[in-house]
Amino acid sequence: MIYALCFILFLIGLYGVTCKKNIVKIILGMVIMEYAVNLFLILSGWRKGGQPPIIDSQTNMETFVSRAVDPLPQALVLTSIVIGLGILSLMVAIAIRLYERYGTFDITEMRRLKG
Amino acid sequence: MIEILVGSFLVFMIIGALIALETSDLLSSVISVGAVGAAMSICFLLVGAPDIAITQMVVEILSLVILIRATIRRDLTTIDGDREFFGLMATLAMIFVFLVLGFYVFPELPRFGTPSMLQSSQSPAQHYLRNGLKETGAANIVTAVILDYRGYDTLGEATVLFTSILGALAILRVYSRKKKSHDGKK
Amino acid sequence: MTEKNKTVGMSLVVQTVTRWLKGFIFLYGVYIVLYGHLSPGGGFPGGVIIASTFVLLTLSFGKERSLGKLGKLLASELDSLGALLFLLVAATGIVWGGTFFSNFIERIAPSRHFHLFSAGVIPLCNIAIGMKVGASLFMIFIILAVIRVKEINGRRKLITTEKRRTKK
Amino acid sequence: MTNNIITLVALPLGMAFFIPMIGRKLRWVPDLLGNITTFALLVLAGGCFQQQAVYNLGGWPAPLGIVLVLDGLSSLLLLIVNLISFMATLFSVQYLEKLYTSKLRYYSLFLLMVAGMNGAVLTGDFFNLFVFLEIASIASYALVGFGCEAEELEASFKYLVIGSVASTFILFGVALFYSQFATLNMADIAFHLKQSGFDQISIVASVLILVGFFVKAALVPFHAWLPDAHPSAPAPISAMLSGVLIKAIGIYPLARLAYNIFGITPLLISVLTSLGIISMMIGVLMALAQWDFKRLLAYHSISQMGYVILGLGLGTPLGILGGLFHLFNHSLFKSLLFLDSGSVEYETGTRQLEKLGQLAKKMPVTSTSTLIASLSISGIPPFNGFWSKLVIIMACLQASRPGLALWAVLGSILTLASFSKIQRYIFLGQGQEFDLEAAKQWHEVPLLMRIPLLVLATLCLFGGIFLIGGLQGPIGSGVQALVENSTVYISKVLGR
Repeated sequence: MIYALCFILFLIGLYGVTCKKNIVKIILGMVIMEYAVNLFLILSGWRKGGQPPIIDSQTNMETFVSRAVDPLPQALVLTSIVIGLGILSLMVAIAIRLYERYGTFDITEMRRLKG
Repeated sequence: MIEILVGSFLVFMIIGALIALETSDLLSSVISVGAVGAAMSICFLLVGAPDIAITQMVVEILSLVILIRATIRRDLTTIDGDREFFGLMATLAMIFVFLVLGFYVFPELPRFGTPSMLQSSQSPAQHYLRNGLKETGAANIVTAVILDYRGYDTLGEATVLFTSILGALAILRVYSRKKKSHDGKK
Repeated sequence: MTEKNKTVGMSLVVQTVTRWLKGFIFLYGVYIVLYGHLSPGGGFPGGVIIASTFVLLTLSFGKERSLGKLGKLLASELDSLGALLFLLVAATGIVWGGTFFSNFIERIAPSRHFHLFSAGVIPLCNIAIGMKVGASLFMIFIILAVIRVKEINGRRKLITTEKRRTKK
Repeated sequence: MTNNIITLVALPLGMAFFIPMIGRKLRWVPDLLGNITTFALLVLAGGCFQQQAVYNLGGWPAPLGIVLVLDGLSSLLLLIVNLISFMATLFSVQYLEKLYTSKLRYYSLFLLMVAGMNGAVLTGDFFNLFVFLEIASIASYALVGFGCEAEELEASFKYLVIGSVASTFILFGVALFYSQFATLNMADIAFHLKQSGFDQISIVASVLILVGFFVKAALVPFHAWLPDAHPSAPAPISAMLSGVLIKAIGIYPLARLAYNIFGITPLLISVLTSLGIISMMIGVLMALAQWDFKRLLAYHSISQMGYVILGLGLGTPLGILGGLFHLFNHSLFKSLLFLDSGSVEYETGTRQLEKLGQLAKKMPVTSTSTLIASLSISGIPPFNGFWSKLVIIMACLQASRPGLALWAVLGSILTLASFSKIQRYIFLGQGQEFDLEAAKQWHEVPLLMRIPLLVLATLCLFGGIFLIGGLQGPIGSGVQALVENSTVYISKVLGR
């Protein structure tokens, strides 16, 4: 059920990317898609009654291993957040430049290229 | 308990995402994406991922600042609505296919709260939890994974950031061509 | 750039709060970087927090103030330097540990757990990443949101997107 | 030996970080460092050719850490990538000097793209594949928009949006695989798939990943970005994009996944062959209608990728041999053609066929090399394109699919037609808007730009010899890597 909600969020992002005219909204759709995938990864690593995968000097290793959540998806999501930030900044840079050229954020008015 | 909390945050996120995409005011749509991100950050905190929660929060703030300063301030005229009819239909058909795929798949996924790492005691994640401190010396297992077991990924990640910033610098430079050599392509 | 009776940035309240907070935020970022292997955090979020200190300075005081502290050129050099340092740490693993990215310090001399100087190369990597991320995100903020150099009638012109406010 | 593998990724990364630090002061440094780096990479890749190795990063055994896998297929791809990138950097020196600014960012992005491709080709880990794919893609998005003209930015934005949606699909597929098998290692996933068979999640995950790579490889229903993106970039970058990028992050992962990870099935065979035929025909038909030199070439890239996928999708050793050999040949002649278009643009300042003419006398090297590449791409003997197309057609016949063979021949004829248009308008005759006055100042390009043209043309002329030995020859080890079933791949990587 919870995964299905993640998937719906992903589809909303996809809808934003493919259907919207405004460049800013396309960027936001992209961001939402990435959120959905990140959230899915993290949620898939959660375990019932889980605790963060961080040890301190009082931790009992036995209970830690039997209770900590999956650390690997968290590492992946950290990487993917950064990649998302990189794509976002490049997109904003191109959007600014396109705005300077065309004076608008409307993508349907930038149809010099066909195909 | 946490299922219900996470589920309600997810519903909130879906509503926020819809508002962000459908509202005609760009500033409020950016801010509602910010709200979606903040809700996601709280979700991360709930499911035991404080590292990611911190990162998500700060990245969120920075990207909102960039988005607002760089795009919204230039143009607040509202361009709204969808692209042409055909594209919309194609997309809706695609989304429908994905929905069908989704409902075909999601009952099959492991139940929420039973991560796949529990399937076998040999899985890498179990190994990290059990031996991470011993093998790498880092008490934060996520850091151990990021910088030791999968350090190569992190090198890639740093490179992605470097690349995109170099790309943005390249895209935004003033003089891009030495002379107007090529004429307009129609 | 600025005329005498004008100042850039936000209101006095924001400026005062920023003056109080900037050191704490910066220190918090450094803490997050240094204790990444012991507590939640690490090079990346720490770097973003460090960058956001400068972003806050820029937003509330205008760009002269923050660029005086961390210039664009210097940020770019730090960006490259951080990335190179990270690569260097990884490559040193070949020499001492046999493979790329081997945690050679931890292999040679296992450290005391839960201690600041533990976990071998991980803190070093965190510092390099923090430096790289901090510098590069500040740079991306500057180039995307603050400075734009435009060509107008064949001459370069600096365009800022800063709000100006009259001083009373 | 084994440390050479990581050097293939680490050296371009290090140089890409280093160039912006010192290139600001000394203007000749980026040129020099860029060329030295790509040359060193070519030497290293040559040393790795036909070698087998598994490299555990950080010393962690396979499912725990990330593993790099060098086998026949990846070493072939490495050789292609680094050969073309050396040629492209050699060509860039003078080309950039005349047309573009900001060399240091150009070279840095170029090296990052090369590093991304090398990393993506070498890796044996799904998430790492995604990361390096993103490095190569982001560098290419930026390089497509490098000229900052309106059309280029638009093409770049389109490419960026479509490309990152595809990447997100791939990431989602990887996430589904992780939620199913708790591992990211490709061989480990192949092992689990073999043991438990495909259940619904694996099917959806593999569909998502395959769709993502179809977009990256620009097969026809997913090709919308390519005809805009490839012509918009500077010519050496177009050569890289068409010549190697779509192969290294599109075709190569597809082949690897289809054969070594998922295991080839009749359904996958029919999907791949039909995609191949559609791309082949639609690409070449669209190319016939183009009047922009580079745009025409870009459509031909789609068409030729159709041939490669057709060969790879047949599932027989002969078909794979044809596909891989055509991939190798395509990278030679298509990058040669794009470099030629670059030198035409360098001299004349335009790439519209109507405005050009009579270059055969004025630019002998360029026109000869274009002729060779055109004949090669159209499949005229004895050039290399002929041999690979012959092998693909023979493989179609051998697999008793004569219909496919017929389509392949037809596509080849149409290719010849569209390239005779190029010869007719640019080199031998002249276009309607040809301006005699402007043409008087056109002459041959400088020496440094001629060298790559000559080298690639020579390789096109004699490329057929790489086929000698067939399945035992130089290309054969790549075929070997694919046809051996996934058990061999798994035992090579995981040792079980």
